[in-house]
Amino acid sequence: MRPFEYAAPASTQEAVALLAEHGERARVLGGGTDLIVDLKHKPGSVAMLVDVTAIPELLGIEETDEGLRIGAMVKYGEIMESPICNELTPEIVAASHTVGAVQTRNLGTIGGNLVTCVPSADSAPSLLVLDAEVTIAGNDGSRRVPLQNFFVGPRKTCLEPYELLVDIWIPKANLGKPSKFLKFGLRKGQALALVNAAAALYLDKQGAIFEPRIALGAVAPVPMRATKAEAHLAGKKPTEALLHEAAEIAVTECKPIDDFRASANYRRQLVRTMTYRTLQRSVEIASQR
Amino acid sequence: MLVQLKVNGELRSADVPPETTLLKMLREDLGLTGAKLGCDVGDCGTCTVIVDGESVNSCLMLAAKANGHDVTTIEGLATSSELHPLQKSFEELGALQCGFCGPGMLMSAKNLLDKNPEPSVHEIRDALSGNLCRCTGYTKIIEAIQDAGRAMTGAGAAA
Amino acid sequence: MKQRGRGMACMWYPIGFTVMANPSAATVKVNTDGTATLLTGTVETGQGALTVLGQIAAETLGISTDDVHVVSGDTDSTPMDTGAIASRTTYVTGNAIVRAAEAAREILFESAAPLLNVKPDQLEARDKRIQVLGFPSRSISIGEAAQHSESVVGHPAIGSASYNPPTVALDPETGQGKPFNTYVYATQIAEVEVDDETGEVEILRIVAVHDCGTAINPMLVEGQIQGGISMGVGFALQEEILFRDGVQVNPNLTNYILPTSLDMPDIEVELVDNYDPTGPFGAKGAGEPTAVPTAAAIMNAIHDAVGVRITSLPATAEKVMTAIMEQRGAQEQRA
Amino acid sequence: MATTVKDVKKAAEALETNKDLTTPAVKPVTLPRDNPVVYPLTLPESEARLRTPAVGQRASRPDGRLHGLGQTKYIDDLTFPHMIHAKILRSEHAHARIISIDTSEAEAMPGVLATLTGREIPVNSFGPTLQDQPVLAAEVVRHRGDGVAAVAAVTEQIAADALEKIKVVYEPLPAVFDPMEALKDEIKVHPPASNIYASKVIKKGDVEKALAQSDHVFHRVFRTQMVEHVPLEPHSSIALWDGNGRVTIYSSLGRITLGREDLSRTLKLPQSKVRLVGTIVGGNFGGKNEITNEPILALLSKKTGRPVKCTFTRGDEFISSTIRHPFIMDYKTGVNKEGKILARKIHLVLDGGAYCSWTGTTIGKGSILAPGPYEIDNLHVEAYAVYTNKTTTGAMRGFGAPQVCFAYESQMDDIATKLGIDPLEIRLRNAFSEGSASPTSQVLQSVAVKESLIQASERFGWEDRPR
Repeated sequence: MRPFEYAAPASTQEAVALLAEHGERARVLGGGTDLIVDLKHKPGSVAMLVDVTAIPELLGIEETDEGLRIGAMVKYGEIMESPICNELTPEIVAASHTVGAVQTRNLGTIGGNLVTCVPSADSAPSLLVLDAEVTIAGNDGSRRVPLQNFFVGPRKTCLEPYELLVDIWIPKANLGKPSKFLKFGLRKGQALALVNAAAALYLDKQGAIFEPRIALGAVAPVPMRATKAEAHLAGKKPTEALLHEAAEIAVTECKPIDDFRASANYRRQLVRTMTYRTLQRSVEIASQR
Repeated sequence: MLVQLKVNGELRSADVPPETTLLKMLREDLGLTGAKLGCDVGDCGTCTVIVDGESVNSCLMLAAKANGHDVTTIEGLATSSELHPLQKSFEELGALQCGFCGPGMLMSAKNLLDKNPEPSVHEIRDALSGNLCRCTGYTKIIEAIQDAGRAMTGAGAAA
Repeated sequence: MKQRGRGMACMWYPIGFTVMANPSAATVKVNTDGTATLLTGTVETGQGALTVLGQIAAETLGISTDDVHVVSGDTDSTPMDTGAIASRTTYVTGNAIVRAAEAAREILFESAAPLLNVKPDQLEARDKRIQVLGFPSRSISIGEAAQHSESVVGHPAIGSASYNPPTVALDPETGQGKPFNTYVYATQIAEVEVDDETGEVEILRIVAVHDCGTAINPMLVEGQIQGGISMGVGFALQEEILFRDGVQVNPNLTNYILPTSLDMPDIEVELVDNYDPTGPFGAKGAGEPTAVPTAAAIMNAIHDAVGVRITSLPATAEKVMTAIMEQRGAQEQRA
Repeated sequence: MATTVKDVKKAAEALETNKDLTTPAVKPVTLPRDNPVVYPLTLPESEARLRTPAVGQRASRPDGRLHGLGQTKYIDDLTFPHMIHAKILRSEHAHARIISIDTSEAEAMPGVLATLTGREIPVNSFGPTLQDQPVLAAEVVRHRGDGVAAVAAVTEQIAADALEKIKVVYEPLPAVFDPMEALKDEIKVHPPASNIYASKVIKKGDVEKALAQSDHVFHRVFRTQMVEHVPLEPHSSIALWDGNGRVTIYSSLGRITLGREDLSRTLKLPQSKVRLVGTIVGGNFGGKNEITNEPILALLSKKTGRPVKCTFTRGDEFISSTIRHPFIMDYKTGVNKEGKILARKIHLVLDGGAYCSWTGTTIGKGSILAPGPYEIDNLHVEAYAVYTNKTTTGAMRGFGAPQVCFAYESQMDDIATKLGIDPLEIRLRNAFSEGSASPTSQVLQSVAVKESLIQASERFGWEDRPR
């Protein structure tokens, strides 16, 4: 790697100040599983790395009156071993388990994955279906943004250059919401997703679906919600036919690309299968309640 | 910058540029060549070491990030009186062939057994999925980890 | 839905180069402590070749594996060897070692014969001693014999030999001839599960039965087979270097997909009981053939599971899914 | 490891208490750069290694313990005093004429000690059968993996940076990537020679007649892909040129005797002036059976008077080392009603990539093995290897056998399915027995194909499923 400077600020304020001072030549260093690789491949553009992994405000998993808070610098390995997450958001745990391998999960952070903002970000769909929000800290304090609006384009979030992702919130109402996450890659271990899919829904007393959510990864410029498919489900009894219809609608909503990993057509087939399967499993969980 | 680590129980330090990875520092500055460079981007696992009880890809971790932390490498797996049960089982059962994946593989295996002394075959496969091996098909490696696990829990091992 | 299927494939594979000379030489020195040093120009490339070669030298001299120290991999000090290629090391280098060790042993017999009051051809090397055939209590240790050869007879127990498999050149018009001296054979059977809505193939189990002649070291042969199968699995389902205008698109381990521990099935290995009189103690070889029939067995299992014939490798999930959809299309047209 | 607020506080406290460790007031003494591997001095003995007779023992490998201790030394683990590092610049084109190479700016960089181009190599060609491959391309690049210049510098990073300062002017030439296109010889990779650089024919009996007399004829085309060996250890070598004009090279090569011949030839040195040392190779599979950068390092060492090391990046490993030949395999097989194979006509095209490498052995084994382990009286195998402007294909575990086995065994099941014969049965009806004649009419001995079929079927439980 080409030379750069390294700083490990102790607080969010310090970090934000460093970012503001160094402008575009500074980069935030989280687990480094993406950034260090980038620096090895495309050296030279970065003069300062601001390591935020030890900032206390960015750490920790906790349940509050508001909901579940996951610090941006919480590692996947920590999520997998967190009793709170295993109990309240098992599909975020499941999604974390599909990221890389043990060694990368012990380095990589959930916030880093969101900030990198690749379409295939494994953590995104399971968070999107639980209506996750993120806290962003900047020079003038912090703001809260729905995760859906956080993603702007491929490798582009709504973060300003001097801003920092602090934590991720799952609203209290969605803790324990019946949900399912599935990832499809080119192999079982250490796979990049060809398609990620997650669903979450409740069944009301009459057995009708309410608050259905479907999120898809790697099939659009950013991780996306299949809102038309969701609307098709709302208020209806979850018959097999209905779930298949929703899956077909999701296929029309996604915008996959052809690349060397898979064709757009095949990705659409995966969206069809995986949307159905995540919905079907979510319904199954909901009806067992 | 001065980076100080506790490596295999001993305090070691080196003056390295900030862009130095932990792997480079271990191999070039501390003379610990057990961890290998296989892909340099965290895909192959040959650089696996344990930092504060968690296995990591040392090629993706800046040495600066490890400053002040506990690092265990393959060179610290045995004691001066005994091989680690994993080392025994790997040797006796012929688990490694070319051996290049070995140091990383053993550190991942140690990380697993430290947390889960009696893993199932699936749990072993899951724990090793970040360590590529091109020689063995993983079969004997998995057998050796089970064998070592049995030895460590006192259930008796073949090796 | 997941559909199960099974498929078999058998194969044959030669040892050594196609007609082209591929000799190996070896030197065996017997030491006065009863051990031996083997000099070989091959290099250990992971298979455990040096262990096997040491076992071959040990067997010839009647000593244990641990008694042979193998020196390899230095052109200044080791004899020529065509190298770790073409599954030839056990057979070709092994045959050279048998001959070299026999030559060293002959020197020991010559020195020991007068001490034991017999002719050299009445002696055998066994259990670390030179002993009279059929009369094992009359013996001296190999170390003593080596000492005697060296300091009394003046003929150190050092043997050298080389071996090149005999072949007959192929007729340029018809290709008829004897390109190799021997071949190995094997069958592998795979059981798979194919997801007919994604095309994903999961290999549940592979049974591999291989002939390698005598297994000089069965544990190492098993390792070769298990490893060869993992390459076969990659070849079958995952691996492919992709190009765009002559540029590799996936020259890294992120995008060049090879099997991880989670992608490998349980492998059951058995060896065929066989003996090749032309090989060292009946041995042939085991390196490459282990990777040969795996892909074919898996493709046949996919066909058995979902009825599609994959004609180009690798059988990625997308390729399998496409074939399944084409088949459904064709069936609907017929209906 | 679940983190809670309490844990965060604890972590913060730990950080506090660790302050001494993270920012030491006095620079502590660094221990000497030795290799402090911890290992017991009294070692357990392995019983199988002590037993006689030695053959048949499950003896453990003597290097097994060293692997487990991290004590095995691969080439990249070796260093020598004053050792420097080399990097190789690769072609920007799949096919182009090199007009000029300007290394002056790279040479002027601080830390750069020498550069090397193909013109400086005494005999700039190598290859196990055809010497058609340059060590560093001097006139024409034929694929993207061709090296065009090398740099030796005090660190790998400086060497890598220096590569960017080398100015190469190319005149792009039309390139051919598809082997079937290449067969037409419209774009030539090694003009004036034909792209077809190796071929093989195996003929036995009368194929056309036997096909005409067959009850069923099966025809299919099979294809295989390019595959990389992926040894976990990338190629690595170190060269030390000494004052006696003798060069010692430590290399991850799997065949040192012939490697020395190649080095002696390319460097124009007597073999006695070349010493090649191999330690354990960290995975070979056929990919480390040819010299790659060894002559370059030798010459850079000669120029600089220092030991020079080069370890391939994973990218180098993919684009500049050899890979497995893709095959296009046209199989026509005639059988009678009982499923006995009467004739097989096979046409193989091997995508050879830019250079010959181990194609000779691959086309030989591929053609001979192509009919499968079956008694077939009427055979016609024809195989052609063609150059394309892609990565060089060479030796890889099986030399064409995995490719043709995929074809012949897939077709075997096609036949079984069509005739309603069990896959095991159809193989047993056709397989070699002791004394069978091979496709080249060799009388086979020590044959065990039927035995392996039966034993595998028993182990698998093949007969358990009703047909």
